[in-house]
Amino acid sequence: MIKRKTKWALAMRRLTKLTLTKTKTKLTLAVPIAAALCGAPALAQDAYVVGVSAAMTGPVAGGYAPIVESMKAYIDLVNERGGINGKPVRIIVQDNGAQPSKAATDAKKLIGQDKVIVLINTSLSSTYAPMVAESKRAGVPLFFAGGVCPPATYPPADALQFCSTAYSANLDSEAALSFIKSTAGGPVRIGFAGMAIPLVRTGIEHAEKFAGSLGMKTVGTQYTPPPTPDYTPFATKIKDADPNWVFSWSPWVSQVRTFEALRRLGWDGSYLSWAHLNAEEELARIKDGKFYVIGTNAFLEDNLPVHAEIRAMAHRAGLKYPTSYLTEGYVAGLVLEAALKKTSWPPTPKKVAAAMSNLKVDLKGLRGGPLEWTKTNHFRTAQYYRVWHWDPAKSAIVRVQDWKVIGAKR
Amino acid sequence: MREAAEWYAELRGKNAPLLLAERARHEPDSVAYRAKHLGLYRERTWREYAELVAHSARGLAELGLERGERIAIMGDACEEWILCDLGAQAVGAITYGIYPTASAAEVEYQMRDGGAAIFVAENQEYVDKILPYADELPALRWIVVIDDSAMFAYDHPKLRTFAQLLESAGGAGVADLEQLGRSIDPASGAFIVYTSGTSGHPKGALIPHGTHLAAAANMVLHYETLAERAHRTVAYLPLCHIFGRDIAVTLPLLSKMVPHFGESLEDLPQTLFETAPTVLFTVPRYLQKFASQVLVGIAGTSPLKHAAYELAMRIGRRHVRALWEGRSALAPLYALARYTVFRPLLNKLGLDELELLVAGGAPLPPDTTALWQIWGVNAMELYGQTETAGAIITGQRGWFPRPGNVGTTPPGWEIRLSEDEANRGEILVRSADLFDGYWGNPEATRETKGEDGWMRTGDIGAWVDGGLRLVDRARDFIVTSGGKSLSPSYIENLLRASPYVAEAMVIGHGMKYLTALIEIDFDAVSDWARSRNVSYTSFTNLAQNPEVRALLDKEVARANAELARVEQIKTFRILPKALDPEEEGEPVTPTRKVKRALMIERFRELVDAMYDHREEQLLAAGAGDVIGRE
Amino acid sequence: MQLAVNIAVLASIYALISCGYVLIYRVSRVLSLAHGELMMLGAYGLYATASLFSGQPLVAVAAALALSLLVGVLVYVALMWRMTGESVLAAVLATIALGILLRGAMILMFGTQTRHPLEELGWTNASIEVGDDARISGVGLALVLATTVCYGLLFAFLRMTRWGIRMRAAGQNPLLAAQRGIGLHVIYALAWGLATLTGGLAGMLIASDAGLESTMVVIGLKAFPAALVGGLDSLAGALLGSLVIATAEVLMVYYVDPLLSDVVPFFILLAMLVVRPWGFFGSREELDRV
Amino acid sequence: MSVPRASGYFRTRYERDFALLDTRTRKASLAAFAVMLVVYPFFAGPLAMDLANQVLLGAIGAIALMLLTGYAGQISLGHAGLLAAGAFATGILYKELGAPFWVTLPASAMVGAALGLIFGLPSLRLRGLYLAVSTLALHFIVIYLGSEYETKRGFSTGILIDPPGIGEWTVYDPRAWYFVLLIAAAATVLFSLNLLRSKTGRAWRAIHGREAVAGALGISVHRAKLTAFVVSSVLTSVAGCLFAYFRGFVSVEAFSLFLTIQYVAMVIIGGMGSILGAILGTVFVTLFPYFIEWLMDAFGLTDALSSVVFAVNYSAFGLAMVLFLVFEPQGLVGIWRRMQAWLLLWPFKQKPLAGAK
Repeated sequence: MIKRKTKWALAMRRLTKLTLTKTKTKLTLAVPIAAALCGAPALAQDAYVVGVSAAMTGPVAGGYAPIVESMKAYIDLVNERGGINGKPVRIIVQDNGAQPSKAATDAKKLIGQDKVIVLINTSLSSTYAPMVAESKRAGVPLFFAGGVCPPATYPPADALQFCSTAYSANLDSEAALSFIKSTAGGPVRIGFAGMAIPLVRTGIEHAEKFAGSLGMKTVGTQYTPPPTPDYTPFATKIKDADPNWVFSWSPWVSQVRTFEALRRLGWDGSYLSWAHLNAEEELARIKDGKFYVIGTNAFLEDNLPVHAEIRAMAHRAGLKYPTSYLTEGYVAGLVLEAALKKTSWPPTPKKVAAAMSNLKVDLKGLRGGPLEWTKTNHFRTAQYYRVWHWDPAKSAIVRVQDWKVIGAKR
Repeated sequence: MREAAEWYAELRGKNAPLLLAERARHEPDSVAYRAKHLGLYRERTWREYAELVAHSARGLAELGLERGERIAIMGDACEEWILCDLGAQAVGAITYGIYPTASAAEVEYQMRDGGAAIFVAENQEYVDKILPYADELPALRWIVVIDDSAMFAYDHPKLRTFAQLLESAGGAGVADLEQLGRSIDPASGAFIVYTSGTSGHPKGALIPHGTHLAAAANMVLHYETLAERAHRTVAYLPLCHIFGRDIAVTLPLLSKMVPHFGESLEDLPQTLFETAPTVLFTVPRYLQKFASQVLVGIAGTSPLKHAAYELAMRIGRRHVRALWEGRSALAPLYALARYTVFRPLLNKLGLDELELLVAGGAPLPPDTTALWQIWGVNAMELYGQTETAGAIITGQRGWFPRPGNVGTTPPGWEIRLSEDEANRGEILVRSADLFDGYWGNPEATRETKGEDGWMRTGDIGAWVDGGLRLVDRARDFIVTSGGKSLSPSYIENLLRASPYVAEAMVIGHGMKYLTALIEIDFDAVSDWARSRNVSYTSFTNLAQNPEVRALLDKEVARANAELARVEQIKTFRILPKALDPEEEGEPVTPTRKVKRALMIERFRELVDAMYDHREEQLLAAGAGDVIGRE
Repeated sequence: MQLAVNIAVLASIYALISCGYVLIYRVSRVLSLAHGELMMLGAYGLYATASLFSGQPLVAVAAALALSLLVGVLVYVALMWRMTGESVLAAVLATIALGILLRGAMILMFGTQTRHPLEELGWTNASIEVGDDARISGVGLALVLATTVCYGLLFAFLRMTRWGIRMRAAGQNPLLAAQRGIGLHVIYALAWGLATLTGGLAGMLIASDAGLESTMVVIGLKAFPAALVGGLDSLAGALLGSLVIATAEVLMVYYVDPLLSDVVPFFILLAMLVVRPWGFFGSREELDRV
Repeated sequence: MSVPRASGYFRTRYERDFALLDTRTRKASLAAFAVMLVVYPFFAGPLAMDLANQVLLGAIGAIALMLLTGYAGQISLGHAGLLAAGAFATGILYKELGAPFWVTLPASAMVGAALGLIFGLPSLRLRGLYLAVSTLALHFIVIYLGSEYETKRGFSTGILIDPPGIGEWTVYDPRAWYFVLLIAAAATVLFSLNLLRSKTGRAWRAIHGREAVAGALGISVHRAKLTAFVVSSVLTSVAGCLFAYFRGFVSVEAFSLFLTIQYVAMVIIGGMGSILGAILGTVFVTLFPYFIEWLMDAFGLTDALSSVVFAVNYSAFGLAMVLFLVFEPQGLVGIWRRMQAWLLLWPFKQKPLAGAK
């Protein structure tokens, strides 16, 4: 009797083993669906889980994907060095393709399913609203890393929104116009150009006002619709207004094509535009001495020690982007690392928000000074600007203005 | 259930109009029947039914119809047919139906024979059949047309519409009907049913009121469920036939069965589908037709479905065989087959809720019965005659009886097999409720009814396993030149079991071997042809197609396999045209029974071609014309 | 003066794009909403051939044009051929779907970075003076010339060559044309080929002027009102329509509000649809056939 | 006259002809489906919940478009514009007047009705492509107005809207939204089905078939067309309003032309002339990108192709549309009907008693 029983048990065991190995392949396929649909309870949290919704792909990805890749590569380095407070950081990236609806879904999924402790947005400003809405509902801090900083991060800041991005519509205009005033050295007839999207229009309207306060004469403002086959008609109007300076704060394509159209129409004034990720490349392509870019991130040309680190990191991570594109993401990585370091284990969204509300991050020279967040200021207390242009004589990119600080305490 | 004899006696003292009036008084608001009109099933309660009949009676009376006069009704089964019929009965007239498929000559014969004063036509088609003779028939006073939608160009002094007739009646109610009913002598003739003999002119059997009710009651006693539960049935058999009248008129009066009339006979499949009858009385032809359509449909279905059907059939065959043998059947397995395959299959026909399916009027091939039983339909056979006045002589009963016999007699009825030398085995019936006599034909009456109270049926029977088996019509035996006496109907039924065969007639009387004339089932064969890309242009063209010939070769070989050598069909011919009872001189009765002699005469060339007469001619020449040829 | 030059350049762009709409619509009664994508494909084709045949810019341009023609024919053979007989909506939707597919495929292949095919070819976009106070870019001039040449050739082709006449015949009465032995599928394929060729050329020139990135497709849609205002089945109409739209746009930018330049073409289109739905030169009875 | 799907259902009144559910099987399966819908949120995770909500919301818009295009035969490419109109009406009223949802919802519907009238006017003169183009033009105009508002009022990153609520109770939990949207979608389905059974619905089908014949039959073609546009637009605007509340924001970027294409794709892929088609199409189009991502995940391609997920998705969507148009012009509902017919005809391939007499 006993003998038979053991035999039977053995057979059963063999049988279960067999079925197990057979179903294994199916299981691996089935588990993700089940998890996706039923939201299987997240595994016991063993890491700082960070959720990113970014324009990783799609028409505008060129301006955002490098930031996320670079930030991820930096966090990978952090994890290799032993993580933060002894725990690894897990970054979950959702691609929103710059679509608001997708961003909303991402946020829901990241908060509800992945139980992230902080949300990161690196995408077009149109994706902000849905993510802000979700972050508010769930009380999870939202960190803008790479997109434009929304007004809610300026003082008095929203408790949950933070921003480390280089640009900010109003401060940028002020810095740019100050530069123009100091460089022009005479009366300035200024023209403005930008893409006809709400964000840019708000920025430029601020610049128009600020120009007046600096005593400049605004001769014209020109908005071009996002897809435009020919910029010449728009440039013609600017040219006919006869400015000696033009300031453009827009997506790169709009800035550079307005400039090129102006040049082709025979305009020979100076043109200042915002230094996007690809600014360094583009300066070298355009090679125009009166084409200036203003920005807050150091250029590779500045050749800081940290640049070597970035290069090494890019090499290790096998990033496809030119190294000059990676600065912004590296900064975001530094900020994230600092914020999580101040968050004790086990982490909660609340702890992260608290940590971020009182943060000072050394940016290793990538910006003019440290990034500092306070209870009421989630942008930074001081913003530093540099200006570059292509020097035809030297046949190289040359810095024309070193870090100039503008306080952002208002 | 009360004593049979008692109930019979009670009914003998009544008549249908009276019974209707009583029913209308007892349950005025229950549904008596439903008739489809412009897509809707119009429900008629017993009260409405009785009132309509009362209207009809008064309308007919206003047309001058008197007690004892005859009225003829021609048309497919429909609501108005019954209203006319019962209305006429209520005024004491004798009604008779004429087969909707009858030829003009037959119509004329029956009109003269019956001497109807009023001819009721269902629609313009039947008016056309009577109009040419309308002025030559001395007795005919009125022609009433039910559906006058195509009558706009008709202008004849004798024409009336049924609607006018009802209108003129206004105000008649249940009480009037009851009064009329009470004034009728239950022993007087209620209606005549013309029997479509396979030889000679049809004879009209006169059936009295009470007799009919008492006779039909034996069906209610035999099929108990009719009185136990409410049932839906479909009335579509010709009402001029006693069986059709039973189903549409008499049995509903005596039981809880509710008949449904379709919009037209052509829509029968749809009527069945929509009403899903729980009880269906039918004639074998329909069952065979439906079954063959199903088989053709299954043959052309997708492989997976076909495999499922085949599997279910295997289970089903074992199941019914076990049922017949009284063994425990493969119940769970069969239930699975039934719910996954057979029920959906029957559902397409509207037959999935059937509790009782009874075929009568002609022999049903056992294979066909078996097939329906496998599909889960409680199919069985009954045996009756016009002369039994609406009663059945025998009928199978119970749950899935084994096919092959026509069952046992209902309570109060007796049968025995004749032991006379001349017609040994002839079935004789005795009951108090037999027909009165043939209309104007006392000789024939005497010959059938006999003097000992036992009525001759003309059918040869035998007892098998406690049930009656019909062997053949008395004079229909084939004696081959080899002296073998064979029953052609057995062989014909085997042939008819094929879905592709509509009609088969075996020949061989005085011949060395048996041959057959076969009419193909046009629908089934044309479906088959289409599925095999066999092109054809007409019936004749299809019948002559070599591939069709090959198909039937196989079917005949299949039947032969079940026969003894002498019984086998040596060769056969396919009829080049469809048999049409409506055509003058066709060798087929309105009920599609084959008239043998006429058939052989009509297709003489085909028959001759099947027999090599050289040998006989040689022998005849050798012997000289000593005997003389019949 | 500069305004006139601007109008000429913009009108040329619209005209060069919209003649593709007209060609396809005229022959097969289908509106191709994949035209913007096919245009962009032409531009990427140039970028690809430019890097392939570096140093031989003319060869690269010729190869890119041939490629465009081939793509157009392929689109018909692989997809639109199957849509014959389907409803107009289905056919239009098929082109939309094709557009989506192509756009995705192009992003897959070329990424989202801005490309500069002109530099790849080794040419620069010089600025040329016109008259006293106006200038035109080299590419702009090329655009005007290309449009002129294209329309000239197309007019000549449709009026004088055997295939051109067949094409018109197929457009006017496909049934009769087929009965006269004209191979409709060949004609349709040819129409798609030519339409993609002109569209591709437009794409190449625009990309040379402005760089190439995946947002270019929208420009295809902007030329759409031009084709419709002129009359969807008339080349002359497309020319006139482009001129009207371009003039309205340029004047709007200069004198009123640049923000309106995106909407104005559609206002003109709506006005046209209300007043004269078949456009300037379109045939009136066509309306019922769609 | 429709024929019931199973035997034993005879009609004694003509009203039965228009019954939405005829057989017991259908009633039972619908009840089972309803139960599934009700218990779904208690088993679904956050992503699945959000997807379900998206589908429900999308279904309202898709049904609206189906009424217009699939039944009345009027092609519209202005669907995103109409959604935007509803959403902006809600957003503006909320921001400017702080209007609660029971004000914004009817207001959106009214804006939709007005726009429907305007969108419908060209249809009186135009047909087919020209009509499509005119509605496209209107799309641009609505979007232009929306972006003007956003800019002028400084809501450059979109208008934020608080969750709607009655008294203390606010709807922001996905599960609450699920039931709200489920009720809205079910109401839309019922409303549409009933409308289609009515004189209006029959008039639409008639003008879809052939306008001249419909006119000859005494149908006011103009009125039928305008009603179609108005009804469709009202439903769409209401969907837009719900979108605004559900997503908690309104911005022009959310209503691109691609959204219109997605809706048209829902209608086409689902199958023209079928409410069920609209729903199936919505499910397909909404879940398709997630399915593709999941597929890439399952094959371990996500890392390799991470930078091109969008492009792969985009191409796959285009490809799916092309395949549907070429190989299954009847759409998903065609497949569904074939499956249903396969089952309904079981064990036959065709109706067996066609020729029985």
